[in-house]
This record gives sequence, C-alpha cells and structure tokens, in this order.
Amino acid sequence: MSAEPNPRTLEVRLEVSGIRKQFPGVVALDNVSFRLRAGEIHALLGENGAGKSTLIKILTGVYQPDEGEIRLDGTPVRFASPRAALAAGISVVHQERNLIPQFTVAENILLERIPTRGVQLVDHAAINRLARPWMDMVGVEAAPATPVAELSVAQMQLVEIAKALSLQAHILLMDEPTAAITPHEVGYLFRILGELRRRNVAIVFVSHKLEEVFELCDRVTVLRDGRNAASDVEMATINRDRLVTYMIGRAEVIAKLPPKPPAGEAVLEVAGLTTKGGDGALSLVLRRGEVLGLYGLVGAGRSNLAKTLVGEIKATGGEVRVRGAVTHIASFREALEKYRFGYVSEDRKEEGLILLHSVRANTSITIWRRLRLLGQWIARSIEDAAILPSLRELDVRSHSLSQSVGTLSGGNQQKVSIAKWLAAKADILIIDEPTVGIDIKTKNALHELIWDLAAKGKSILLISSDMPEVIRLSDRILVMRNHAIVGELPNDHQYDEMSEAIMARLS
Amino acid sequence: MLRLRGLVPGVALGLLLIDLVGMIVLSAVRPQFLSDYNLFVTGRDLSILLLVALAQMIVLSLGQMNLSIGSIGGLVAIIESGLMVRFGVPVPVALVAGLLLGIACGVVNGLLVYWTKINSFVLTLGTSYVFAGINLGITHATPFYHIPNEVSSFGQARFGPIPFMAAVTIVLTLLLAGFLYQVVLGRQLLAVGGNSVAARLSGLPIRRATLTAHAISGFLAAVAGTMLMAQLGQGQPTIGATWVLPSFAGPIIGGAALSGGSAPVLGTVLAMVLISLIDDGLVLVSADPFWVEFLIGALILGAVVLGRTHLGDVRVFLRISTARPVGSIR
Amino acid sequence: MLVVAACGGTTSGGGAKTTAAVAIVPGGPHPYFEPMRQAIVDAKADFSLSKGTFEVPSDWKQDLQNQLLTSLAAKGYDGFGIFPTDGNAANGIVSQLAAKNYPVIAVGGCVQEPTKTTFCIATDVANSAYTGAKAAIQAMGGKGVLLHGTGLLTDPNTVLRVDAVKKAVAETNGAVTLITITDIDKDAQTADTAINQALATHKDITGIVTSAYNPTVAAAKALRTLGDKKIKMVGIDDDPVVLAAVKDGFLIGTMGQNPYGQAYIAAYAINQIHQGCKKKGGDPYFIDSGTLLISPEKVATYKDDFKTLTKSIVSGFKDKYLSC
Amino acid sequence: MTGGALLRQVALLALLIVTAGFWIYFSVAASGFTSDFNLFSLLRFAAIQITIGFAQMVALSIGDLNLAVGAIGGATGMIAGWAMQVLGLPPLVAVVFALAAGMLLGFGNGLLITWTRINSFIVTLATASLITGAMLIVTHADPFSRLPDSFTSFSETEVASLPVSNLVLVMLAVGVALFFLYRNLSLGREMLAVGANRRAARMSGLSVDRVVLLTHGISGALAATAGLMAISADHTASPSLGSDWLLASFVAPAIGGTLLSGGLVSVPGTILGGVLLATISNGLLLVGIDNFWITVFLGVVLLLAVVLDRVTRAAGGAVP
Repeated sequence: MSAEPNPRTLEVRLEVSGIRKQFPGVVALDNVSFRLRAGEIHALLGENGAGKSTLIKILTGVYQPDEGEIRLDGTPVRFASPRAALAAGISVVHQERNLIPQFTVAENILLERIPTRGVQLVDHAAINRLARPWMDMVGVEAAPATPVAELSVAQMQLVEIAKALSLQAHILLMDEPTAAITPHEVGYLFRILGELRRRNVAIVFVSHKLEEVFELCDRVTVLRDGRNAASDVEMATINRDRLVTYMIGRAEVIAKLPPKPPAGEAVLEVAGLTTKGGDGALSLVLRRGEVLGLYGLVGAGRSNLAKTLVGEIKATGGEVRVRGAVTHIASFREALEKYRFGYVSEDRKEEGLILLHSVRANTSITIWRRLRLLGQWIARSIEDAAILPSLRELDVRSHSLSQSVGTLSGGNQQKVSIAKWLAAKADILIIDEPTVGIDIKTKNALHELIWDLAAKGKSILLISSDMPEVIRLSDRILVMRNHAIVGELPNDHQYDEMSEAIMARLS
Repeated sequence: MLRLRGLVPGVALGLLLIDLVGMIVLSAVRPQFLSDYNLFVTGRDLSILLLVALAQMIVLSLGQMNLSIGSIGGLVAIIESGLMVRFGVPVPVALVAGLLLGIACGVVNGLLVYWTKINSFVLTLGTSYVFAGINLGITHATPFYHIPNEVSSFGQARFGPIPFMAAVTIVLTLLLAGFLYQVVLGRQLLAVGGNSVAARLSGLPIRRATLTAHAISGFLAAVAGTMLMAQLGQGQPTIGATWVLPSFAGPIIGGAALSGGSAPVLGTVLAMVLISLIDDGLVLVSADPFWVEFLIGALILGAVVLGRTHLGDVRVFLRISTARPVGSIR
Repeated sequence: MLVVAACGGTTSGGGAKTTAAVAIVPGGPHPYFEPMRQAIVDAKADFSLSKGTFEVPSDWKQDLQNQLLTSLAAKGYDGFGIFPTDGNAANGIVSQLAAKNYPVIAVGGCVQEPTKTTFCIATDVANSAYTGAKAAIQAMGGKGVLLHGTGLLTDPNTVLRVDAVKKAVAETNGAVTLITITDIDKDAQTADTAINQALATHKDITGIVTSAYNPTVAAAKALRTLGDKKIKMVGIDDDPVVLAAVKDGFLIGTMGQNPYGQAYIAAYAINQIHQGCKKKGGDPYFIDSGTLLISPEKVATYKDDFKTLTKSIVSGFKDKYLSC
Repeated sequence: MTGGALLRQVALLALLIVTAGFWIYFSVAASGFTSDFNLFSLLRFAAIQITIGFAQMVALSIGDLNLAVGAIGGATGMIAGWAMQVLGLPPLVAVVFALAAGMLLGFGNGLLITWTRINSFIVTLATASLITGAMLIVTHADPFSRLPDSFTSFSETEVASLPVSNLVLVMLAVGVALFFLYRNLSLGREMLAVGANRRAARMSGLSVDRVVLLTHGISGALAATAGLMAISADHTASPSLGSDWLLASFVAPAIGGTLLSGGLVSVPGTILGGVLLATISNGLLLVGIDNFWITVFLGVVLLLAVVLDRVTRAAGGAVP
C-alpha cells in the first residue's frame, strides 16, 4: 500500500444509540450506544455473551434492532439486509468462515462485486487481476485461481481479511480476526489496519486479547451483559485493570478458588505422541484430582491433541498410558467405556449436544447402553434416577427433563454437556473451551464447578485460549504452539506474572 | 475464457475415458453402432435425457432437489399439444406458452422452497403430484394426436447422423455452462449452493438465485418435454413419467455433490453419454432384458464409488503436493 | 352387513330380479379401452341395465384400480368387468369382491389363475401373436429376419406372445431369423427409442411383428419416417396412427382386437348372473372375443365385423356358458 | 421425548382433527363411505401404505433415505411367494424367511453406506436397481400366484366382525413396536441421536456405523413386512410389486411431521398421515370427483400438511 498524505478526519461516521435487541428468553442488547469515527480503530470488548456479536450483526444488517437508532454520517439508517449494509460501505470479517469452498480465492474476494464485461458476463481475468493486490497485501501466496478448498485454515482466514479490505469500505468490522493466526501474522495484520486507519477508514476491532487492544486501538467501548459498561473511552486514559473490571464487572473473578486436596497419582501419561495432523512429539502427565491447563491460540493444536486422546484422530506414534496401562484408544466409545474418558467439546452445538433433543436424552446418551434392561429396554424412571444426581450436582436449570436443550441458556447447555460425562462416571475429563459464549456469572459458576470436580477426584485437562481462565483454574499450565508443547509452568494463580510467563513461551 | 479447472475435474476425465473405450468397443463388436440411423436415434434420446439430467443438476448445484421434472415435462407437452390440436393455436405461440409454463412451474417450486424453507425433496414431491394431476385431469390420460407437421417433422429431422434436436440441446448446454461460469447470477447461484451462510452474509441475492435455479430447471424440463412430444408426434400424457432415475443418475455419476456448490456440466454430459451407450449397447448385443435394471444399478454404484474413492484419492494427493506453506507474510 | 342390500345377487331361481348396475374398469389409461366406453352405453340400452359406467383409473397402478372398484361397489354397482392392472395382483380385489358376491369378469386380459373371476372375455393373445407372425412371415416370402417387439416383462401375456411368435418362426425351419425385444411397452419414449435402435442396428430386418401397443405405434411411425415399404410389418390394435399406416401400405396389417365386444359381452353376462344365472360347471372360463387381421382393405369395415361377431357370441352365450 | 413436545402434540392434534373432519364429511356426503366393505378396503389399503411409510420413516430417523424400500418390498414378496409356492413351506416359515431376507438387504444398504461413506440417497438409488434387477434375473418375472389360502385369507379376515382387516392389526403392532423403539429402547434413542446430530452422537460414545447398519436392517425388514402384507392382499407375489412405492413411502411420514433431516419421528403422525391420504382418495371418488383430478388433491394435501407442520413449529420461536 502506498504512502499517502494522512487524511484522518476523526469525524463521527457511525453513531448508534439506545439499541435494544431481544430474543425469546433473553435480552441480548439493552440501551447500547456506540460511536465510531473515521480514521480510528475502536475496540469493542466484552466477555463472551456480552452482546458484541449481536451488535455487529445489527450493524451489518443481519439482525434489525427492536429499538434504537443507527446514524450513518448523521443520517438515520436501517439496514434491512447484509446487502444493504454492504452498500452503505460497512464490511465485516466474521468469526464464521465466510468463504465459498468451491470458488477460487480471487472470486471469493470479489464475491459481492464480480467484475463484468458487457451486461452481466463475468470477467475472470479481471477477477484474478483485481484480487491479486489484496491477496498480496495480506500475504496469501496461492494463485488467485486456486480453489479456496485447497487452502489451509490460516490461509482462508487471510483470504477473508483480504476480502474485507478489498471492499474498500469506510467502515470495517473485524470480529476476532486474530483468533486463528500466529503472532507473526498478527503483527502484519496490525500494520495493514494501521495503514487503513491512515486512509481514514473507521475500524471496529473485536478481540479477547487485551494486549492487542492496547497495542492497536484508539478508543474502546465495553459491553457487559448486553449493556454499555464503558462507552467511547480513549485508550490512553485507561489501564488494563480498569478495562478488565469493565469487562467482568467484579474484580474477584480472578480471585483465588478455595484450596483443594493435592493431586494424586498419574492417571494419564502421554509420551512422544505424534499424529497425522502434524503434531510433534507431545508429552504430558495428568494426575488424579488436578486441573491441567492447556493454553494456546486457536489452531495451535490443542483440540487436535484432545481428539487424539479420545480416539477421534489417529495417533501415528508415541505412547499413551491410562492408569499405568498402555492403551490404543480407537473411538469415543472405547475411550468412555474402557477408560472413563469424557470429552466436553468446544463446539457445543455441533459436537457436544443434540439441540433438537431433550435434556434427558442429551444427558443419558452416554449411559443408554448401561441402562438397558432385557437387552434394549430403557425404563424412564431408572433413566431419570441415573441422570438427576449429575444434573443436580451441576445445578442445571430446565423446566423439565423433556425440555429441548436448544432452548436452554448457553451456561445450562454447557452444564448438560458436562453432566452427561458425570452420569457416565467418567473420571478423566477433557474440557475444551468450557466458557465460550457464556455470560460472566455463569462462567464463574462453571469455574467453581470444574474446580469442585477436581477436588472430588476427577482429573481434568482444561483446554482454553482464555488466559484468565487458565490461570485461575489450573494447577499446572502447558503452553502449546504450532502443534508442540512449548512449556510447562507451575501455576501460582497470579495473573500478571503468569500471563507474562505464558506470553514469553508463545512468542 | 472458460476456466477448465471447474469444468474438468477428475470424475469427468475418468468418464471421458470410459465413454471413449465404450464407443470403440461397441463399434468394433457391432459396426452397425456407427450407422447414421443408430447414431441419430441414440443421439435423439440422449438430447432429451441430457436436458432432463441438467434440469436436475442445476437444482442439485443449489443443494436442493427437483422431483417434479418429469411432471413438468409431461404437463408442458400436454398443454402445448392441447393448444395446437384442440385450439388451433399457432405453433410458435403454443411452444412459447409451454416453455413459459415450464418456467412458471419451476418458479412455483422455487418460491415454495424459499418461503417455507422446507426440504425441497418433499415440496417438489408435492408439486409433482399437482403437476402430474393437472396433466391427468386435462387429458384423462388420452394423448393429443395429430400435432402440426412442422413440430413432428422436427422430431424426425436430421443432418446425417445428427438429429436437429441435438442442436437445441448443445446450445442449451453451452448456455447453461456459460451461465454458471460466466454470468454473475450463475456464479452467485453456485455461491449460494456452496455456502449459503456466507452467501447471505455477503449480501448475495439468495431468493433470486433459488428462483433462477428452479426456473431454469423447469425450463429445461419443458424443452425436454417439448422435444419428446415432437419425437413421438403426439402429446403423450406419460411424457416424463420415467425421468426420475436418469435425472439423478446423470449428475450423480457426473460428480455432483448432493450438498450443493458443484455444477459438473461436462461430467453430466459424459455420464449421460455413458448411459446412452449402455442402453444402445444392450440393444446392439441383444442382451437379456432382465439384466438392464441390474446393470444400471451397478453402473451408478460403481461410478460413484470410483469417483468418490479412487479418483477422490488422486485429488487429495494432488492437493497435498500443491499445498503451500501457511500464509507467510512478507 | 352389506350396504348394497338391494341386490342379494346370490338368490338362485328366477325371482323378479332388478337388472344389474354394471361398471367396466380398465387397468389404466390406454387407447385400447376407448371402444368400451360406447359398449357399456349400448349394453345399458340393449339390456336395460339399471346403471352402466366406464371408469378408468388415472394410472396403471393396481392400488388405484382397487380404490376405484371399492368406491364403485360402495356406490352401489352390482358387478364389474375389469381389465386387471396387474394380471396377478388383481386377484386380491377380485377375491374381496367375489367374497361379497359381486360377479367379476375379466375383460380384455385375464387374471392369473386361480382366480375368482367368472369369465375371461379376451383376445387369445397367443393365437393373435401367432396369426400376426404368420402373416408377416408370409409377406416376407417365408424367409428373412423378423423383429418381434412386445410388452412388459411383468405382464404374463408377454411370455405367451414371445412363445407364439417363436413357434411361428420355428415352423419356417430356420428360413426366418427372429430378433425379440421385450419390456419396451413402458411408455412411448422407451418403445420409440428401442424400435428405432433395433431398426438401425439390424439392417437386415425384413419383417416386423409387434404384439404390444407402444411398440406398434413406434414401429409404424418409424417405417413411415424411413419411407420403407420393403419391411413387412404386422402390428396390433387400431390406434389411428397404425390404421393410417395400414391404409397407406406401410403395414400389411394389424391384429385387431375386440374391446367393444369384450365389454359388451361382459355387461350382458354380469346382468344375467345378477339375475340369478350361474356359470355352467366345467365350461370354459376363457371366452375368445375374436381377433382378426386388419388388412388395408378391411380398415373401413373391421368394426362392423367385430360387432357382428359380438352379437353372435351374445346370442349363444346363455345356452353355452350359463345355467339359469 | 424431544423438544417442542407440546407443539408436536398440537400438530398431531391438528392432523387428527383434519382427518376426523374428513371422516365426518364423507360419512354424510358420500353414501357408501361407511359401508363395511368400503371401510374394510380403505383401512387395509391405508395399513399397507403406512407400513411402507414406516420403512421410510425409520431410515429418515437417522437422517438417511431409503430409495430401495419398494425394491426390497417387491423382492422379498417374491421370495415369500417362491418359498410358499415352490418350496411349499408353511406361511409362517416363509414370512420369517422373507423378513430375514428384507433385513439382510437392508444390512446390505447399511454396509455400503458405512463402508463407502457415500450418501444414502445415492447408495439406495443404485441398490434399488440392483435388487429389482437381481429379482428379475432370478425369477424371469414369473409371478407366484398359487399362494396358500391360509396366507391370502389372512388379509381378508375381519377382526371381531369389525370392518378391520388383520393387516390393520399388523400395522398397529408394527406402529406400537416402533413407538416403543423410539421411546424406550436404547437402539431407537441412538437412532434419533444419530439423526439429529451424527457428530455429537459419535462424540458421546455411540457407535454411529452400528446404528446406521441396524437402522437400514430394520427399514429393510419393514419393507419386507409391507411386501408380505401386499402379497397377502393381492393373493399373488407379482414382480411389479413395490415399483410404485418410492414416492408414496415419503408421503405419510412427511404429513405426519417426521423430519427429513433426521432426529424427529412421529409414529402416530405417520399413521394419521396414511389414513388421511387413503380417506381423501377414497372419499373424493365417492363424492364423485373425477378420479383423474384426485392426484392434484393429494399433492395439495401433502404441501399443506408439510407447510402447516412448519408453521406450527416456527410458532414456537427458534432461538437464533
């Protein structure tokens, strides 16, 4: 990108006031305000479930607000569809992968405005030519005519960013653009965003990583529980602690949990594990009654490791011992029935739960085989008796056991996805990103619950990219990067020291 | 410039080879295979069934299905022949009315699918009953005889071994391929089939894409019905009754994914050529008719298994060998 | 228990019985059956039937014929002349009707035995195919290649026809070569393609005999298109396309059947049974409704020939087949 | 047992009311509708259609399709006919034989699906041709029409002097079995879980391949059941049996609220759907609607039913 005179004007481009958005059973946004200027990078912060995604979806026309006003350059607007928002110059990099796998990189970048010859004929040469600079800008090295399906995940993410940049929008919404890319790539991205800022683009930057926010952003708005916790604050005037307090509301969230008995014998020993997915020789030891934190960015290979342990991904080398015996786990079923492993997936909706089905069916699914009488029969009374203790222990709130899980709150859903393993008496729990999309209060409750499970003798491998969570909950922390474990840290639950230590391993 | 990448995937290459081998073997074993008249007859059948297969393919590319292709073809043929025979409507007017009706039927399918978001399989099952029912109600299953000579002679017209009908099919096939690869709406349609969430978030016109795909499907079914009417020389109410199997067999053998996003025009053409070769070959070698059904089943299964496993592996291999390092940044 | 209490069709003896309500139900839509429509109108007038109807199932599906027959019974019809949609599976509905004392007569095509149908009034398909093949072979000069196009594999008559043509060919002691293509009566498209492909690939064909409707129409059209009068063909049935081809000399002839007579005779018989007559024990179940080669000179008159034949069958029917 | 239970009851109730409404209307408007003969035939026809629908519903429950329902029904019908007529086996033995054959053919589908990972639509599209083709090759389309009386009269026997065929009892028995399968048997619960979310089911320790295999086995056995019912009613095992079941097999489950995408079935809904269809086609004939137009009505009923089902479901409000 060529250097141009700095035209930053800092005029207010987008002003949102009094936005309310309600979904059945939950108020996602309540009286939210937000102001965005040309030539600034504005951080939009908040815990998962605070309402950031909903706000972004309103700004991009996916949802319409129930109340409130959106002004673009001073004029009230209403985006009836994503198309309308695009037309108004608002472009977004979504968390969801937003590409057409069968299409080429260049076509994906120019999807909304395919260059044409004549009336409506696609000009493929022009597509490739026009897409090239944007690909170069973010470092996508594939040919423009490469089908996206042939790219790696990280490259796809870059293509998405290239696509958003190419829209030459006046307003660019970046929804956690750095979640799946390396620190090196993040640095590059920040230079791009800096350049765009100089060109007077207004950028909204959503991230969970406060370090990034302090490095990059000019101003910040914080949402908490669907309301403004902080509105349009200059980054220069605020420190990290204040920001965290805005986000989580209470300082004690990082507070220590009560003591628990010391860890017991090793129940899971992994030595030199390698997988087809490219994991280097991974080794770890998990003890009875401890929480072992596994910290790493998305894409570092944490979930890969977890899925290898439960037999979903095939190990190509190394040794896994469970309770001292060498094992070769081939499937989830074997992992559960033979070794009492439970896996709480990060993807609740796709992997953890069957949203269409009841709380009962979702909890007892792991024990149907055990509950069978006379070969197949499952008596409802016995079934309920078998799952109720677990549901009670986790304090799952539902109208009845027949309520469909899809209608529960995120926290209760997560509890159900843990409860099914408790019902099956799993005692090695692999918990992957337990608090994504869960409001702060429930998050705290879930933390206490996981801690409590460990105190009762369960062994827990906690996978998370949420640093406060890992530091708060873990007895020890493993740091993972590029499919390798790059460090093991004893945890003293002191946030600042620990986070520094972890960051040091990552860079 | 047509991008060959999208047009010639591994499946099509394999089919091309099988087709060529099949033709060589057939002409070696039975020289009559190459006779003008045999090629004409086989080519005429192929011309019609290829349109039927493409009518399904375009909807499959959207990740949907159309079970009403045969009913639309039959209804259109009946309306056209009825207009010409009973009401003496001039041929061009009747044909245009019929083709418009086909498009309208497709639009009805598309609107139902778009509005209700119900599985297209069930919806088009319902509309196929409706379209076929209207056909039956009008005709009481009695054909309209004596359609105008210019229509029925078109069904018999040929240039050497090439039926005139083939020209229609070739033009429509090229137009369809061109539409899907070269026209913005065509690309948008494939994008919707490839990732509907992304398409929606990108602001692509999903309704227009859905309606267009179904309208094209209805149009192609209508053309196929019209051509069959011309071939038979009468408006047969049973036109289209046996189209379900070929409509799916063509695109599926040709490499279409039921989940949408792919529109293997060439693969579908080659698959239908293969099916025609087999049909003709069975007549040529006077095969036991009891084996026909079995062979077609074996062909579908065999082609798909080969296409999805063996050839699929080749593609995985290629992908690995051409993979680039994860976005390093300069 | 029965709804139609008015007609206790079982009572024997000559009591004052009302005339029957008769329904003729073909197996599905097919031009072959069209003359039956007039036959039941004529029969109603001639025999003073209380009701007479001709109802066609909307498709060739046994279930549809079953439903139609059930509803006609519920509407008060006393007896049925049916062409079985499926010559085998029709036995289900026939038994059901027979168990409720409704007389059922197969018209146009028989129901596979054992069956509860009282009679089968139909063309002798084997005889028809044999006669047609003989006529074609004769026109071919007793030698050459004969193409036989016939009906669905699932139709038991197909086997009879194939065997009959084989027999006619066998009698030439090898002078005639036979090519048989079956299962092409599904629809017009299938028949058209298959016949044309056969003509294209077997250049040496000098004669054609067809024993099913769609192949006949397809072959007649093909010969006209090719302008070929060297190939000697005998078809079946009297579709307008086929009759025109006969008239113009593209076909030597077509094997006419007597659908009008089949329905007319059936209506007569049903009425008699309804009024107390019984089938004579040991009498033939099958009644040949007649077949004849419609040659060009007979195109104009064959219908009258069949009517005459029909009247003669009816006049002797009571004595020959029934005891009253 | 699953979510939106109340709404599903509402939808089912609506279907019941509509069906009852048609019964009342036809009883009044169409003389002969309530005659024993008519009701007997109507219900027997419905029973067979519903059983065909069950065979499809079972495949739908795991999110698969079984396009070979008709092929299996036809082939096993022929096997039963052969066993009784040629081998002279007692009907009961022949029935067991045919059911086992149906289950084996279903297992064949299941094995192909799990081995090749190809969509069930494509696999069963192909096996439908394979099975029918093999049946034609073996039998040369010769029907078996001399079935034992004890077998054919089974379908004609009235239950307790009511206009109800034994076949209706068979269908109800199958329905009850399926109801409990999905409600109370481990396998049925696993089938629904697999249908609603295959990945989550596997990651909860279920053996998805085993469930898919067994499901297709059950679907095959149910298709065989329908085939047996049909040959009993037809008095003949005919080679054309099953050739027109394909589309019909979807209609009753779809009207009854079974999700094509899997994970949600309704046994009572399928029964009501089948009864509704049979009622309408029978009743319309009786009130004198030209039978050529009835297909249109059936199409409209199917469309209305699935759209209404969707509307009721949507009224519950899905959380975004």
